[in-house]
Amino acid sequence: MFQVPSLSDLNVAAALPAVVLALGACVFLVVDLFVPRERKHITAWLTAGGLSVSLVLALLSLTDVVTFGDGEEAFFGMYIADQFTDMVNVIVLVTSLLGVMVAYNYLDRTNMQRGEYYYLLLFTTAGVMFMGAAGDLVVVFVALELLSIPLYILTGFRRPQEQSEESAMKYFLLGAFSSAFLVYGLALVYGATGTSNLREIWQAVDSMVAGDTSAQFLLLTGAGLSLVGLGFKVAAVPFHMWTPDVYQGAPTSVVAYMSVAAKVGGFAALLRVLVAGMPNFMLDNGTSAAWMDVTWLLAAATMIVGNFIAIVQSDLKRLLAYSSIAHAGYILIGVAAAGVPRVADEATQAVLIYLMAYAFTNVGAFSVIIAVERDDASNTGLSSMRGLARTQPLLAAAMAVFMLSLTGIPLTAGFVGKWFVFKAAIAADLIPVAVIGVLTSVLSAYYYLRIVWMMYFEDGDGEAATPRPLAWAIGISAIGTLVFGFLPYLLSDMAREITLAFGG
Amino acid sequence: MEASEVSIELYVLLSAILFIMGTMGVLLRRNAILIFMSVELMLNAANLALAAFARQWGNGDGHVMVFFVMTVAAAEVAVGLALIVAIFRTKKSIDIDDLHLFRG
Amino acid sequence: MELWLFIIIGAVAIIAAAMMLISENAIYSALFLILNFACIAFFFLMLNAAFVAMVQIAVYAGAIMVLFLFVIMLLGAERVLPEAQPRFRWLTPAAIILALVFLAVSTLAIIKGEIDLTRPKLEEPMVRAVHAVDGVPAVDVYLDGEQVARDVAFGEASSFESWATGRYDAQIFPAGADPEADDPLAEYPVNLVPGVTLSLAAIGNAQEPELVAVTEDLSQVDDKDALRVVAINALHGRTAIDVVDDTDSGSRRALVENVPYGKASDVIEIEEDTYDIGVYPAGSSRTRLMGIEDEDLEAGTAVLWIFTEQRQDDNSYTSTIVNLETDARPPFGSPAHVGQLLFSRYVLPFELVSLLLLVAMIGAIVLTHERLAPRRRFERRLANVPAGLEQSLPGETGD
Amino acid sequence: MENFFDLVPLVVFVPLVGLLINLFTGKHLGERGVGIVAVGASGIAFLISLLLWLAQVDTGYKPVVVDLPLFSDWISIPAAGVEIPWQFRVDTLSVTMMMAVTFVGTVIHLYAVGYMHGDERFPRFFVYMNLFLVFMLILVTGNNFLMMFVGWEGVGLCSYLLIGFWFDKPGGVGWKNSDAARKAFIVNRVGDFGLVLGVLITFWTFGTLDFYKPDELPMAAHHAAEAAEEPVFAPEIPHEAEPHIEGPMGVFNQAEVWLEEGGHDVNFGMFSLSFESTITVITLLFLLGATGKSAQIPLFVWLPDAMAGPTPVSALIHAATMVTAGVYMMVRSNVFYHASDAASFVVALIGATTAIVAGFIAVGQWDIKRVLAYSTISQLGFMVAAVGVGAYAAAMFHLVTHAFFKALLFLGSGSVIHGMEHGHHHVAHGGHDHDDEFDPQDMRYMGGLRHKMPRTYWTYLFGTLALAGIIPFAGFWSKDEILLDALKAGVDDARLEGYLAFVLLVMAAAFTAFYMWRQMALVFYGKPRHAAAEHAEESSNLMVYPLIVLAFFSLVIGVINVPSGFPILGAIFGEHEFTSWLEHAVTYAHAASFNVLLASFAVVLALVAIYVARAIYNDRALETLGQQDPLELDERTEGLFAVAKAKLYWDDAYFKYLIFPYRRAAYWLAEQLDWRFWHDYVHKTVIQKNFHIATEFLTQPVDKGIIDRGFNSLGRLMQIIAQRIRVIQTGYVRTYAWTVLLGTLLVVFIILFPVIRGMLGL
Repeated sequence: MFQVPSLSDLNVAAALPAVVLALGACVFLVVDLFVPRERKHITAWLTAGGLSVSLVLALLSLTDVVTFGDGEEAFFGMYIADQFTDMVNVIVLVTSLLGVMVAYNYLDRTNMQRGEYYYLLLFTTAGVMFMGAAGDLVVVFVALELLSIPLYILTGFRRPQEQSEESAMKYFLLGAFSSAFLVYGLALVYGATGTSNLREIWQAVDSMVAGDTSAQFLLLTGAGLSLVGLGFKVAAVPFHMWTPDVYQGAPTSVVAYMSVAAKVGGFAALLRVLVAGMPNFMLDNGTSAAWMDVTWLLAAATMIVGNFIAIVQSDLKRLLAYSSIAHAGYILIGVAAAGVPRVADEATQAVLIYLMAYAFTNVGAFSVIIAVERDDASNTGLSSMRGLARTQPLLAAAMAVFMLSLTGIPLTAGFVGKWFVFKAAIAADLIPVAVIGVLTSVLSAYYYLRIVWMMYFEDGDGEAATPRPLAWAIGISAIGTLVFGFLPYLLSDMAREITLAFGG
Repeated sequence: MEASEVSIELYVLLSAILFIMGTMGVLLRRNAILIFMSVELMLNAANLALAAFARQWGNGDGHVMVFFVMTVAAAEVAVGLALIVAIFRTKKSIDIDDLHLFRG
Repeated sequence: MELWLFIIIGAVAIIAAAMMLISENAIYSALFLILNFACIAFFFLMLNAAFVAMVQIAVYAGAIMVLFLFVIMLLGAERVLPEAQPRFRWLTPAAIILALVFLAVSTLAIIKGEIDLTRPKLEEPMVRAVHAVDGVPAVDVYLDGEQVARDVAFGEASSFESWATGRYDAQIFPAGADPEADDPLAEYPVNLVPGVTLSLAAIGNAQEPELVAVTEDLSQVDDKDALRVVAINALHGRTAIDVVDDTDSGSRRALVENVPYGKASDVIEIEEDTYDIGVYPAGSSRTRLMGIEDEDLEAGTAVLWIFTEQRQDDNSYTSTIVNLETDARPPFGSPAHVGQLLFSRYVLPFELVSLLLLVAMIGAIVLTHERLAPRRRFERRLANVPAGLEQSLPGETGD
Repeated sequence: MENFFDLVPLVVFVPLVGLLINLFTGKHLGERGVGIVAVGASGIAFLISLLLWLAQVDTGYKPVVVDLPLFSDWISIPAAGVEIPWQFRVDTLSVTMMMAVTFVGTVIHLYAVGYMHGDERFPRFFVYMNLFLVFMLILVTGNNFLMMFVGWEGVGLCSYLLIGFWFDKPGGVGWKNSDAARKAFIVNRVGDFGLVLGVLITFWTFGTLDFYKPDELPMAAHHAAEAAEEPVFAPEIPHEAEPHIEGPMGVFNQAEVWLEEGGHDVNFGMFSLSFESTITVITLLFLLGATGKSAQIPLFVWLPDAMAGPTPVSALIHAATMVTAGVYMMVRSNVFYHASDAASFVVALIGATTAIVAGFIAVGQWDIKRVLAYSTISQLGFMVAAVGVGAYAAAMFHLVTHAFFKALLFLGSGSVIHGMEHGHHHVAHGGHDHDDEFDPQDMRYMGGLRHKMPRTYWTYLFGTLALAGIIPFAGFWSKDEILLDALKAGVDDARLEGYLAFVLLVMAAAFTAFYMWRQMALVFYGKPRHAAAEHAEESSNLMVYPLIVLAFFSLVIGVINVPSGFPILGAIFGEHEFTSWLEHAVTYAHAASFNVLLASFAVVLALVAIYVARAIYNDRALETLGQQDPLELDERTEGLFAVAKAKLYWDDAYFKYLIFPYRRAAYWLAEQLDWRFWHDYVHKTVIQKNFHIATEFLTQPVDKGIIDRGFNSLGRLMQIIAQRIRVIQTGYVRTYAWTVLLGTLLVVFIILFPVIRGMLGL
């Protein structure tokens, strides 16, 4: 008789942090029904609690203090509980926790304090976590949707404000469009290899490369289309067009979260599919994976376009949107570098280090925007930064740190991330891209430092409000940015064990 | 499972044609609902390819993937239509060319 | 015939899609899309994807498209008025060119992909372990040092595991033994080829256990009332046996004949019914060695009988039948097939999808839920506020 | 923490970026912005040095060679076997230098923001300062002599630019300034010539210029272990370090091997020298370089004149960092110096003589900065002498402590000068007669500033005590170490230079205490002797806080190397921490144990000298002080003082025997040719104008805004490009979808391209 597998067959314990979070979201959803409208901060606290529990579990697992479950594979190889997963979990949970903190007062004062906000955030987070742990294309796809759909909703959360709704609509239509490409890509990969399991794909690719080359067309096209679908999520040029509009229109607390979380998810899945699934996919006995060239071309385009258009922006949120596009480019360098098998591990670690650094910095930067934003979503122009150093010295200092970190000035986390990524790129002989990266980050100083300049050298009102949770979030982000900048080995040690390669 | 008269290639080709027609719909129509329906067409095309490949490889994974794609599509439809309704209430229009508050 | 069908339905699907694209009226578009979906459902059927076809009709064409229609009607948004000045003149030709190029590239990919058309790939071999050795409490079974099953008690079988093709040495150990260090109880070389389904049966007695590999056939029987049976002779006396259908003592029918010790019979198909089964020494119908009475054999299963003996407390042997019944593998593409996959391998995405639907529900509520009017409690309090304070109270901002 | 080592190029690049920012945008940033960028760059460099230090501690002090990505073979002529990679060396020695340079540099940068306030060429100054840091750090981080030489020349250039920074000051001062700059440049050329020659011979001899190859450890660990009296100080270098020597070696290990084997000859084409003699030649040539850069006899004449530059420059370049480059270079080459007794002798002699001579001259100076300049020369003499007697660790130790307290003293003097100028300004505007004679640096116009500038006074006092070598100030520890090592070299190894150095240095130490207290008395005690001193005011906080920081370190930095056997402090701070730290990079670093007798002797001597100074420059003497020193009035010391005042006639001798004959010859020739040509053209145009043209050329882009304009138009260009690109962001979903499709097509096409190409047979 067919039997439903038991929990131990599934090895559920290995996926504990993600499972705890997903279950927590469902429980809070029910609890929230009984929380009166004006006391939704209870839900916020619950959410933060759930995230903390999950974060602690993930950290325990990352530091190998506790090993959950039995072996690395759970749910019949659908979920891979390795160090990579742990690190992705930690990054996204930290982001999420910060996201809850920045939302706490923001929702109150913009009159959108609703319980749904928080558990949608939890569902997104769960989506990212499952993406990072995906051992199967199906999980990649479903988790991607679990990441995206709550984000579509959250983007339109500030209803019936027109900007918010419009950006939600754009995000949704383009998101659905690109995920159709992803589905088609996955279908082609399946068609080429006969399986959706990443490990089996890897094996199939091995024999495919060794044997005849006919299925390569399907696999190549499939990989390309998957790259499109995931490239959309991480806002890589030319799939980036939604980003500025959505970031500008969406509630800032959502942007603070999604600018990082969506990237983490997208890159985690990209690494899983490309680096774990088909690192061995080389044409004509080449030395690098077939998808490497296109990836670094995308990276170069992304860095150039993102940084250039950011120069002429006058809205902070829009500027940071282009900045986040540019950063997607830097991270893509790491992904491209992973196409050379001998640097695959190094590059993977570099990507994660970058994401970790980026998480603190970018959430921090958006938190500062939340602080200066008025209740009617105005005052997010660049000019709102004028004179901030005089009226809000601490806030301005934090913003300066974030801007320096985004530029990649040494002793900030941003530099550490760039350093590792460029190092991996050089190791992978991607020197032109590394050079483009360095040049564009010099270029980026132009607009990041303009903000610092405005805060410190120009006169203005510099109004801002930092209620406690927001102040905490900004403080944590700033400290994180600096600590990782000063002690880069904290990051490199965390990432040292990470490998995506399937053994043998 | 006996060999079929129609080759799998043909199915995949058909699915590619339908997929591209869906793409065209997204590019060319201005009605948000129609764009959305075009996306559904694209997903269906992908499903057809999946089913064809499942047949080709003789395993059920493809069918399961089709199932998931359909379910996800259903979820997307729920959210998407809700969004369309919401935006219609504010703007009284579902012409996506009317959505251009942001640019540049 | 099939090809013609494909061409006709395919043409209909393409035309329906095209009509959907060019219809001015959104309702027509939706209806054409339904037609297209129906065509695709038909293709699913042609591709042996019965379940998916069913869902396609019920969920997609039925539920989802109805929802579309409903929203279109609700909003009265059948048509978007054409612009006086088309904004993107260049878009139409540019998009068509792009699409054609894309089509060309993907056609190339598909054709050059040389999808192997004639030979559906065979599934991976499967193995399971069966314990029929008297006197050994429980066993672990390994293939070349990799564990197939653990702690299989007497008379039980492990579940089937997929295994990579290749030649292996199957070994059984007492439960908990270390395959590196300890000596196996018995060994048997097996060759796993694609499509094969093997049961590794441990037979014999505690002193000299043996391993036997039995090829089973779990695929669906063509006759829907039939099932498949295999028998293994593991009788202590080591005589060859016949297995006889004793149901009607008048017309006894030998099911399998002359199975030597330690061997399995061929796979036979029998009708679904209630049987009495007797085991006799080969060629003889006098001494009934053992038997099972009133055995219900269900269609769509695969049955494995191992005829063995068990030592009693008083050192005598009793004949025993290890009777294992497995569901035949559901036919490709059937609801059962997909269902089994969903609840085993794909249980995680399945759960995720359920979360996703939950999220979609919440989303629909959040996005369409009208804001409540300012709460009454608040208003009541307003009424009690001293006049001067009234302005300073924050009203509900009508954003 | 190994990853940290990869950060070392940043130590150089961060100041470089800082200077580029100031170069390009200095005009717009304003003083505040320029200051933040410059101080920030230097501060970040310091923090990175700190990280490198942490990493060194964490990885067990293993020397590491870091390749500069992309630049790793900057000079590579494979055919000729020339391959000089641009590699950075992180070992305890270079990290020590990095930390000292960047920390003192940061503090001085900060001070300079206050000091240079209101200067019309404020950004240019900080461009130079950061440029100096860049070259100084290249000098100390290089893993080969060529990089060291690049840094060496670079700091020379910066020194030249900064000494003449105020080349356009009115009243002939500017002329003097550019003259001083030229003097420094020319005198240094002589030294550099020696260094270049030494480096060339090194390359000829060894075929490489690398100190050590990557993964190569300083070899003679066992030498060090033998040399150390107590095995406690044996470096913890693992034993496999020794047989590690395979393949090409760096110059130092190669030298060790050849010295061990003996009998090697170096063929110079026409003649050949034994390897040992070659080493002596090399070391002597290096010494010539060091006498130039580190202002030793006979080339020290440029340093006092270099005080024409702004005071922060004097503090950073001409006291704390650049002038110690010669010492660093010799300590880096300790393997060579250890091998050559002859060179060591010369080194010790030159160092000790310089110490006493400069100390003597310092007594007779009236200019507050000149006193300090001669004091610097004298202290550098201590360090060089320490190298000569083989006390490499002690030399480095004194280098570090000296960097702190001499920087402090210079900055303090700057603060005094600032205060005096302020007072003078006040007086001049207060209706008093403008006093053309007045010189804010002349100590005769000062006096009684203790009450006017209390914070400067206290910090200056700290610096004085540290320099005088009073326990527990930093100078005590390092000076004591040098004296002890000199004596030990004399007694234990029976080396003549040990005794000589000891005697001369002790005398020099007494002079030090004397002239420093003379200075204290003249500047801070007594009553104001000029209206300017009366109206002097304490400097701004931006200037005073760095003083306090440096004063703190002048007090405590000595504890990094408490001698063994020293009560209490040894137990608290560990004994010879600094020496054992250096031992991982400096093969022949060793430490001597504490000698109560010697230490007390030195301290008592210093105290006596201070007492004598106090007695001579008591309040009464100060009150009646005119244009003459009490020593000048006393007939017993009159002659000596005159000699000191005349700088031992050293400059005169130079003038008389070197420059004058040269000029005579030139004049003669010129007169023969064309008197006008010489005077008008050569002198005015060639020399004076050249200097102006040179600095104008270097800085015009900044001052005239040429770079700025270029940068602006670049910015505009980028904006125009950006405006063009942003058009694609139409705001319409359909065009977005179109780009997605276009992108998809591109991605698929690119990813398929290799296969398609293969298919089409391209």
